[in-house]
Amino acid sequence: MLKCQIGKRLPDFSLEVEFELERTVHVISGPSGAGKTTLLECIAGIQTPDEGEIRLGNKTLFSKEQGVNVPIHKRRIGYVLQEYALFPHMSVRQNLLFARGIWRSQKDPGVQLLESTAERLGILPLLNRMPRDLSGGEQQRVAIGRALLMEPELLLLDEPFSALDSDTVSKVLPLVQEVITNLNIPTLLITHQDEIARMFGPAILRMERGKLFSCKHGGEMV
Amino acid sequence: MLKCQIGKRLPDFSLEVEFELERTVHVISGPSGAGKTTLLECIAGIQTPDEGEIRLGNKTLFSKEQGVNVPIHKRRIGYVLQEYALFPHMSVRQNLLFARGIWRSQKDPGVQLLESTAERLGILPLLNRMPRDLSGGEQQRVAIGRALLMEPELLLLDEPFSALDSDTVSKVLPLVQEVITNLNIPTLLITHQDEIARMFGPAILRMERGKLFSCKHGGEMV
Amino acid sequence: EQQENKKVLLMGVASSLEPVVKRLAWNYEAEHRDVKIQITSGSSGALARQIEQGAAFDLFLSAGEKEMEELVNKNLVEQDSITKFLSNRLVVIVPEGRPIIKDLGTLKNPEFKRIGIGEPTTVPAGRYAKQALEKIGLWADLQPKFVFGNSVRNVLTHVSSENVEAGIVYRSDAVSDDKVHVALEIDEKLHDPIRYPMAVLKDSKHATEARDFLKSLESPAGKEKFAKAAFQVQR
Amino acid sequence: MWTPVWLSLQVAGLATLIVAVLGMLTARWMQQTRLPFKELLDSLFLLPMVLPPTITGFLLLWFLGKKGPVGEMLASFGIEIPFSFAGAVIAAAVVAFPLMYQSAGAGFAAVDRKLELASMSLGAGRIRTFVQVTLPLALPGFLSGIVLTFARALGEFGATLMLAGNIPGVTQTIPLAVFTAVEAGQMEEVTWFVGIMTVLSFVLVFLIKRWGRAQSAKQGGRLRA
Amino acid sequence: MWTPVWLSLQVAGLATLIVAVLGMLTARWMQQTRLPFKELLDSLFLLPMVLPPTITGFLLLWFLGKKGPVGEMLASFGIEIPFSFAGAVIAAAVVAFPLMYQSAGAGFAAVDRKLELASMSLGAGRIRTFVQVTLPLALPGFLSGIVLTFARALGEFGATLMLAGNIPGVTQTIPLAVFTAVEAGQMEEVTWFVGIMTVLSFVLVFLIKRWGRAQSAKQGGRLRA
Ligand SMILES: Nc1ncnc2c1ncn2[C@@H]1O[C@H](COP(=O)(O)OP(=O)(O)OP(=O)(O)O)[C@@H](O)[C@H]1O
Ligand SMILES: Nc1ncnc2c1ncn2[C@@H]1O[C@H](COP(=O)(O)OP(=O)(O)OP(=O)(O)O)[C@@H](O)[C@H]1O
Ligand code: MOO
Ligand SMILES: [Mg+2]
Ligand SMILES: [Mg+2]
Repeated sequence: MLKCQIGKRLPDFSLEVEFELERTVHVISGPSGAGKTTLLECIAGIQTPDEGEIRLGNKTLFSKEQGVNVPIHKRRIGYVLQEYALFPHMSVRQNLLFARGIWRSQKDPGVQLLESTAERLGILPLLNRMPRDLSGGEQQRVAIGRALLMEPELLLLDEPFSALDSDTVSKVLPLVQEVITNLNIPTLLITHQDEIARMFGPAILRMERGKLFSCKHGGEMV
Repeated sequence: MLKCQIGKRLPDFSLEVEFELERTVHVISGPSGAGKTTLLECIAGIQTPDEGEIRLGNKTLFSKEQGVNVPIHKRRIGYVLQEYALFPHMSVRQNLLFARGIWRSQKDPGVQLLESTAERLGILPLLNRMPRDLSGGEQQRVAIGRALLMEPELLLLDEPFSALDSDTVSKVLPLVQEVITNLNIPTLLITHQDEIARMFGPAILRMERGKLFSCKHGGEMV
Repeated sequence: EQQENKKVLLMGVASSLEPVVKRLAWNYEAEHRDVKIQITSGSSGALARQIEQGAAFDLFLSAGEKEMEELVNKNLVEQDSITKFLSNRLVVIVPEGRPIIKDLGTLKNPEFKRIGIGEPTTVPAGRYAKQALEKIGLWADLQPKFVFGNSVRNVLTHVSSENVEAGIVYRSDAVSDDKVHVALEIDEKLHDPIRYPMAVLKDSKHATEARDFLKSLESPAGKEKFAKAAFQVQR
Repeated sequence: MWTPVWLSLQVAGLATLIVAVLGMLTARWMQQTRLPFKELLDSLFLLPMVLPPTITGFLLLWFLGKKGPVGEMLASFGIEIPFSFAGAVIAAAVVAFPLMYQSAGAGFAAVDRKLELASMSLGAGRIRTFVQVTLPLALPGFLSGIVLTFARALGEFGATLMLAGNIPGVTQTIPLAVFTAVEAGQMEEVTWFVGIMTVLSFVLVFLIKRWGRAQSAKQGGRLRA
Repeated sequence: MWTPVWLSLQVAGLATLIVAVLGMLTARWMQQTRLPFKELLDSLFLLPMVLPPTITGFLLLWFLGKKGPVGEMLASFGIEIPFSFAGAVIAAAVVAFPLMYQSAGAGFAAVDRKLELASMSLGAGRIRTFVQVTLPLALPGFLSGIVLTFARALGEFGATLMLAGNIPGVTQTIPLAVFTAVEAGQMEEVTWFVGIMTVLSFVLVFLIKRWGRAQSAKQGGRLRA
């Protein structure tokens, strides 16, 4: 589904990856500063690779050779940023609603979906709060909800559970997995928490100084 | 060393805690939105409790009754905020230097300490970068370094390893523990990662809806 | 260089007098090395107001008797220094190349879209124009066309830049600018006589020099210059 | 008596309307374009801010006057700007433009780029992102720009005097009316103008401040204690 | 010929100096104080921005004039403000003050409170926090305030005319000199002023912009691509 072969210069090393993903969740881990966030930003269209190609399904998102660079909003990629990026001038409800497209009314079936999603993320009582009045973990859950509600064709999650305790994770995770399987969304997930990585399958991708390796849990390369 | 008995109204519940800590590390965990950050902010002086008393050693930091409220900068508390709060207009070096007091020169012995600290945190090559050009985990390590370098009388760490992979944690953690033991600093650490909690001892404090409970690892209350 | 020990004479000069007085002042400075003359020009009304409020002028050369009288009443003027040896005529001017007109009524014609006159409350030339137009019953008809200048020279500029089609100024002004010419001389009987009272002010710190300068204006050489500039001089 | 007040409000209102839209669009365009002489153009837009208004007024008069490069053309269509109501509006607008341009620019620059990118990655196109994310976040800059513009337009004197003259009922705004009345020593009239304008301005400023505070309070803040 | 230019720079420079310091201090004080009539005071400080400068000038003249409440007192010390150089500086300063006050206020408000608290928790007292954290972060607001102030002071016309009059060499700044020259139709003089001021202003704006950009580039940014 996702095919990615890109290069990008970073201050200390170069990001150089080449991989192909089928419709499943793939976990990326690796040391701090390895280039994980940079990779997701390239796929989302927030950064531009120096060379290579990115294809999602039969759409070319980026191609240096063909001069293609699909604008961010046409990529339909749900992206939970490492720093959440909630809209500070919108309530939690408006942040979530934003993902449902333009000028959605209360009658939109999405509204019901919104409430059930909020319910399962444990943020239903916070719908009318502003983002700055939330705790760290609460903000993170709103960011997850927002990405899920847009029903994306690809999901990019950058340490989406880093601010959550294990109890909360065990409530939020099933929802994420459910959306992924129900909608068949290929997913890239950055995490450094082994328990979480394990829940998404046997193999992980490991990034080190801009290079991606396939490996089993425990760290030995495949 | 730290004695804390405070109350503060939050939107959905009240923070009500009473505890006394001896010179050791105490880990606080608990669900998202339980009031952990609020507690640390009250101790640091960033938020003001509605009632109660906070004492550190033989200094009263806050007392509703006696009308005492020591200003933040006189509390000598090293605080790693959940959102880092690095100074965006200063380089990494300047951020770290800031913790060493006013107008420090290159001859200050602290400068050497600064470089060795940065070395051990793996941020030595980043000293001349600006905070916004760092990855998430790199920013977090700068924030840790900054709090350690001020040689505080109390250390408050709000999920200080949340953005770090386990390899990096295993490099950073010994440094933190070393500073704590060498300088005898009482420490409060918020984390939801069990492995980390375990490394700091057998017991943890658990916070739920504003109340603090003592408990063993695994969750059963003591 | 030696400005320190020079006596500075500050004078408020009605704008219509300014070009000639400026030249005479240069001459005077050339002959009196210890005197420096600074000229503030504007409408006589505005100058009178500044003097009332305490501006430190040594001399006031007014284009209207009313303005001088106001200052006399407030006891700001050395009364014995007042001299009135100049007068002027009121004229209608048009940009160069435009036809002359036969009477003031012609100004009602649509080709005169805008007419410049002095602001009657502060500019004596405007006051005289208003008196004349009121006397022959044209004021109300022409009012929508008026663009009020802040001094009579301002009116002249409006006409010479062709941003208005006609203006009412003094003959001396009309003569000084070759982008305009006189289209009509206004009958003197229609307005108060145009006289220029000049005087030394009470607050002057250099009254002797000020009086001396006034005398030089009134000297034959001075009068000659004024006459050349189309003022009427009482010999 | 009320004529200059009413006229002033009309002139300042119209000028603000024009400048608010133009200033915003220009600022946005300048933020995104990659022209070769961008910095020069930027300085040009800011010029009327530093140039004394009497000079701006003179340049406008020369430009739009009957013999000026643009004025001659306009005159052939029967449009005459100098000494007209339009002239007063143009003078006020030109003098106030840089304030809006600069404030709007600062407003746009203050918007966290990450939020705009987040918006786009949620499927919002350029326009929707602009309207729902950029614009509201840049609002403080806009509002202060609009206030500055209106204030500047309301008080415009030098350029108006030059370009539009001092014609009661047509171009004689309050600053000009006060100038004339003070010069003529008509003190009751001056007192009246000063009184009404002081009250009006005070109320205006007060309301704007109130509203601005209400706006910014909405975004809340963890540390409001 | 150069006198008005030189005078203008002196007046505007002095006024900017005074206003920059006063405006900054006042804005900070207002941000932190908890006065009962704070909003009214705030509106008062902003008043000269909305008030037509001719009115401001008239009020100043009345206030500082020989028979005014303050002027009388000053006169007894032999100090006379109206129609003096000091008067020109005061007129420019009063008219420009709200711009600095507002910009500095916006600058302070834009500083993330969390960073100030972080600074204090690192042991930096109020003053060190202010100098090393608040001030540099509020810098963009200050700079634009100083630019606005200088620009406004340089172009001040209405209030100067009222309070300081139009006296060559003493209070006749460029805006007044241009006004006088235009009214008198002295076109060579006008052309000269317009030329020199246009060049001067342009260079000024250009340099300021350059410097501002260099400043803001320093903070870098992850998304600069
Ligand atoms: N704007 C920038 N300017 C300079 N260097 C940058 C910039 N953005 C990222 N980098 C560097 O690129 C490298 C990769 O950064 P990236 O954010 O992709 O790391 P990461 O793998 O997500 O790390 P973490 O786990 O800490 O979030 C890091 O060394 C970082 O310092
Ligand atoms: N400024 C505020 N306004 C309203 N509610 C607030 C504000 N700050 C915090 N809260 C609420 O107070 C509660 C406690 O917040 P706090 O940040 O202390 O939680 P936390 O335990 O640190 O959670 P997390 O693990 O998610 O960071 C939360 O329910 C939060 O929504
Ligand atoms: O005082 Mo004048 O000379 O009529 O402008
Ligand atoms: Mg990252
Ligand atoms: Mg928290």
